[in-house]
Amino acid sequence: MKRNEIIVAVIMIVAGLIAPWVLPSVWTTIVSIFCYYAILTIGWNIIFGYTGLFSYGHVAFPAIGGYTSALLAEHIGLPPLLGLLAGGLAAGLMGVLIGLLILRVRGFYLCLVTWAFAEVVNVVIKAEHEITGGTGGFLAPSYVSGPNAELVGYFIGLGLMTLAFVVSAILYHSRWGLYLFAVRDDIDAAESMGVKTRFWKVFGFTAGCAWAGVAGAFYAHYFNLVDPSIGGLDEMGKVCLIVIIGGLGTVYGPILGSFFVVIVAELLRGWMGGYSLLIFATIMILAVRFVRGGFMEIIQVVSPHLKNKYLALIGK
Amino acid sequence: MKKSALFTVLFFVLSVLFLPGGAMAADTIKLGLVTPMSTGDFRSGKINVQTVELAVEELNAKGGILGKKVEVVTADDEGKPAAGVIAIKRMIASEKVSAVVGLWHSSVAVAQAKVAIQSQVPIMLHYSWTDDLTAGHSDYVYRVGPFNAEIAQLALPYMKKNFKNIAIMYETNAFGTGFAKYLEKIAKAAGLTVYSIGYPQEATDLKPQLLQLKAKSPKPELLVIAAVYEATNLIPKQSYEIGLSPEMQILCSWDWPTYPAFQEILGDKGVGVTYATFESDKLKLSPLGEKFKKAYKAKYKMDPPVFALFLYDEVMILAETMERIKSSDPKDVAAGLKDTKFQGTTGLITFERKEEPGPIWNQWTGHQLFINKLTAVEGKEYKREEIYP
Amino acid sequence: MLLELIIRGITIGLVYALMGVGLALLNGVMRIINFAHGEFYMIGGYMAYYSMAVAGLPFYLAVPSAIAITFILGAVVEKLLLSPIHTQEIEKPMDYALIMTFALLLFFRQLAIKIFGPFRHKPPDYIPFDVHILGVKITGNEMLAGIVSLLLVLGLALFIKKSWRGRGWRATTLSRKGAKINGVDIGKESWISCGVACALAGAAGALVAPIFTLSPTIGGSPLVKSYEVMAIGGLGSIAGALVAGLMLGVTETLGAFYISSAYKDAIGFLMMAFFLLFRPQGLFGQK
Amino acid sequence: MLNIENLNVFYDGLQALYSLTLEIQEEEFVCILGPNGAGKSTLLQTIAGMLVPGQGTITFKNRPIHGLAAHKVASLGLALVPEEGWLFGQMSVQENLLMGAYPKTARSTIKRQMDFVFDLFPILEERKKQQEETLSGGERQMLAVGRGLMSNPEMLMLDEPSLGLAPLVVKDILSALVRINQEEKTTIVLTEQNIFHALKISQRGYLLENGKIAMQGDSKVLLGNEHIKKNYLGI
Repeated sequence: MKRNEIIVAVIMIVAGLIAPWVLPSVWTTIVSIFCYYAILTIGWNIIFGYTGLFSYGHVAFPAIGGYTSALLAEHIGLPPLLGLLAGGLAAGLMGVLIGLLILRVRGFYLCLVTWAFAEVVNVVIKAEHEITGGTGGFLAPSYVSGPNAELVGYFIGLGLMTLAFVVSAILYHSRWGLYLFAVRDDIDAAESMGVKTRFWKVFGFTAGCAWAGVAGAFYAHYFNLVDPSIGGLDEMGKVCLIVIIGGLGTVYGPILGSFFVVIVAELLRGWMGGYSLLIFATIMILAVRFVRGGFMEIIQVVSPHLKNKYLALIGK
Repeated sequence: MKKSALFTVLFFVLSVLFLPGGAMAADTIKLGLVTPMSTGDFRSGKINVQTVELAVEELNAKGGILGKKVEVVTADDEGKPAAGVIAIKRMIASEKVSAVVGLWHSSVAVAQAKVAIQSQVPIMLHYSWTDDLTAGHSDYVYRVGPFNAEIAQLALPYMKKNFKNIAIMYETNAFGTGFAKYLEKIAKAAGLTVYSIGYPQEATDLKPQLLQLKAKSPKPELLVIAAVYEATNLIPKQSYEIGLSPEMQILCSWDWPTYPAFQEILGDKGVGVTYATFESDKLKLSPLGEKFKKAYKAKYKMDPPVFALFLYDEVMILAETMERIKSSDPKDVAAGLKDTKFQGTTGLITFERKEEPGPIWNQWTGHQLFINKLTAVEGKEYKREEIYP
Repeated sequence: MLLELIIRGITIGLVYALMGVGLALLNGVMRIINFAHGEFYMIGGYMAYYSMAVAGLPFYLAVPSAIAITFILGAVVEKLLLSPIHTQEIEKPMDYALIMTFALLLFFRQLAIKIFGPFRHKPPDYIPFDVHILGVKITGNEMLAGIVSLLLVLGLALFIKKSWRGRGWRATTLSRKGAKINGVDIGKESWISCGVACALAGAAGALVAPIFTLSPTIGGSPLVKSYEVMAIGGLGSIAGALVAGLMLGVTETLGAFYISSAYKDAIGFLMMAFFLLFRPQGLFGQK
Repeated sequence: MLNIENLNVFYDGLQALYSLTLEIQEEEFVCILGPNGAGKSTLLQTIAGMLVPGQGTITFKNRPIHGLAAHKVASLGLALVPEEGWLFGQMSVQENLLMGAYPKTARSTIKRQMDFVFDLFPILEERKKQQEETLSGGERQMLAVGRGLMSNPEMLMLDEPSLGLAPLVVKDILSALVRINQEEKTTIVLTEQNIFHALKISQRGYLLENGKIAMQGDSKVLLGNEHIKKNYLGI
């Protein structure tokens, strides 16, 4: 992990700790949504950005994690904090299964298989409405009861998001990360150099899915609700959007993208009205067409100029 | 490059931190209105907004509540549970409202109620039918409107009189499932044959389910549809297309056949469809009800639907309660609502509580149900006839 | 009942096939998958609706005009947004196309919500009487949709098989370089074939508009079905798409009736996943 | 007929051809020789428009064609028979041949060209309805040559047509090339590793080494050249 990333993580924690006392309390909700998307997309970034597997079924895993945790809480009274772990585990296990299955396929076959999986999960959730509550969703308990539930949930989200960020940053700079990149960039070359590509594919996929499961469980207990819409096509669109405009395969991408799609969208709520998704879809089209590196690339292009200006300003 | 990214993140974090804080407590009483406004059943949502605005105008004309001006804060729940939860959280946490009204779709309301209970802010439900809402016996949930078990009870005599075999198709959410389960139970107890089939609310091809009904023996004579979303119009249409109707009569569990989309989609095949409603010329309005109806018609150029009456009652009950207990604190209001005795638009409203587990808890139960039939097409509208009671 | 189910399965299967061939064509010529395919179905439906309800055209003009509009739209989308795939050197053209067409899906859907409104609409019935086939009653709309879908699929198959342009498309599918040195202008054929593929989706949407009615989000289900059809039939195979469409339609209808209507949509996905994993060349494709 | 001047071509970031200049006259049979990786395929593909030259000019019948897209080059009467064939696997032999006549300018002479191809390679007529995938290696190469002929080209470029084929089949194909050159008056450019055969049947030859022309001249002269004898013919 690089020094800058440590600083960013520290800033996120500090800012997050201060925020509830200086911001209107509605912001805890919004930042919690931000945390959910950040964790979820950090997962997808590991799968697609690091490992190069275009999983189109990523949103099935928060659904798996969320329902697992909510159902366990309901039936065996599992505390939500352990539910986070259970959700991550359940999604991770499913990730291993699907990861092994998709070793057989490449390119957009992989995309279609994962998509099929997500839709089947969705169909099962809706069909087994006696267990899952159908389209209306399933209620999940808060982390703690009482008026502080909101704040506790917020801090848990903040902690998980920072943890996910730190883990993904460590992975990025580690030897394991190199193996993942090798699988992504040239799988045949990686194979010939002795990288166990099959293992690393499943590893990357599983790691991403487990984080998605944690995100789902966090969501369920924070909003006290998990419903099939978190596994829908629109959500997958949001995941793509966040990572693409943030910067695919970069450490900061998911955080920047989530910031953009959740927080900036909230700030511009009055201005954008009901058009925010339309505007974001347009941005995504333009980003894919013209700046394929996303927001991170823009920063890279613009920042030397800014830096020079800044240096000139302070007289250096 | 790393450094620049760092700066950017820092910039964003700081920009959030220095956002202007929310408006500090003012000398107004805030009333929250959370209802579908963009998607879901937003047409009803619009009526909800109009009704509350009208009621609050009236209150302010009379000098407000406790001498303070009343302010309505509205939020869109998009007819979706997740968005609904966020909307009500926003309402309670940042707007500090005294109470929330206008909740609409049952499955959304169930999730929203949880938030309200946790935050100890009272909510009042005027047309969310699921039993679960009041079955939790919370001190913060009040309902003036009807509920599934009550509606099933009220409709059962009609079914028993005319049919032997009935089928129920329901959305697999809190509203549909709750209604179907209860109706199935009491209809079976009353000696009817019941087939029930659930389907996800966004389904548009319901022929497989209808074909299953077609193959049943004895054939269902009546199909009860418990749905809110698209399928409300699609089931009757597809039932005709596969030749199941008109032999099998259709009873919609609420009055969506009066909506324009129903006519556009069914055309003259809609003739013969029946629906349950709380709307009727026979419905007796109190003087307050007549007054509201006149004011609504004058302002919005249409008759208020029946749920607008309930919602209007709720706003007035809240005002009356706050005046009575001399407080607008959500906790006090919730406690004060218990003792409501309010001469509402359709009758005297009191909140009943029945100790054994069940939906009657802070619940008004004085509703009347009517069943109408579409008898002919007249231009862009159907002619309707009341067939029950 | 079995007969009724099979006839209904075939009717819907033909529409699935029509959706699937468009995708198969696009995949063949341009080597991309188009996630916005269902949105052209939605747009086609609305265009037919507005042609009839607003412009007052009869259905036999409304459906072709929907087809024409979706053709133009598809061609423009290819020219503006997808052409970098074959004009520029893009590192991962498949990923580019996946993300781009997915962004288009979101874009068209959101735009449709804003333009067409969230109300359900239905154009007037194309054929306002019922027909009986082997004693099974189906609506005139369903019959029309089935027959026209079949004709369009067969027409496309014939075009691909016999015409110069069609042969060029097929050649492009089999060997891009071979097609180039034999004089196929891939840039031009890409926008034409993209237009045709989108027009086929538009045709499907226009044909079933009076059956399933219209809303801005109806594109999802046909998108899913067209992928199932394409994966089962074999990528780029027109004949495969036709057979797979029929197979999917009939299996789904039977499965929904005899197994579980709640799991109807899972049937196609499981079939798709099975084929992708264990027989990726599909029913007819060769390795 | 074909003039190449000062041609530099880069492939995958590496320079493959260095300031290459050559000229081919009408009705000539020219072979371009050289070891593997000398740049023979690159040269032919650049002429055919599949690769864009970094510098230099290519003129065909006094018309500059460098940088012209492949499909446009194809309609000028310049056909390439590529090394890997680039045939259409799931099309029949007949359809593969028809694709050879895809440019609009070539469609009027289909019948004649098809007869000529079947006359050259009778086996293709027998397999007319078979899919390309089912053919043997030799038949495939014949089909590739046949497809190149279908557009009735003025110049036919062949990239190592004998590669990996049995000696008897090689003989058939090379003698077909001679027939094409003599009967149809088609200019032929042939690249070969099999230098002996190539020099035997061609009129003129170029020797490419490391992307540069190392030697050029009359085929008979080249056949007697010491450098060629020593390095390529193993004598």
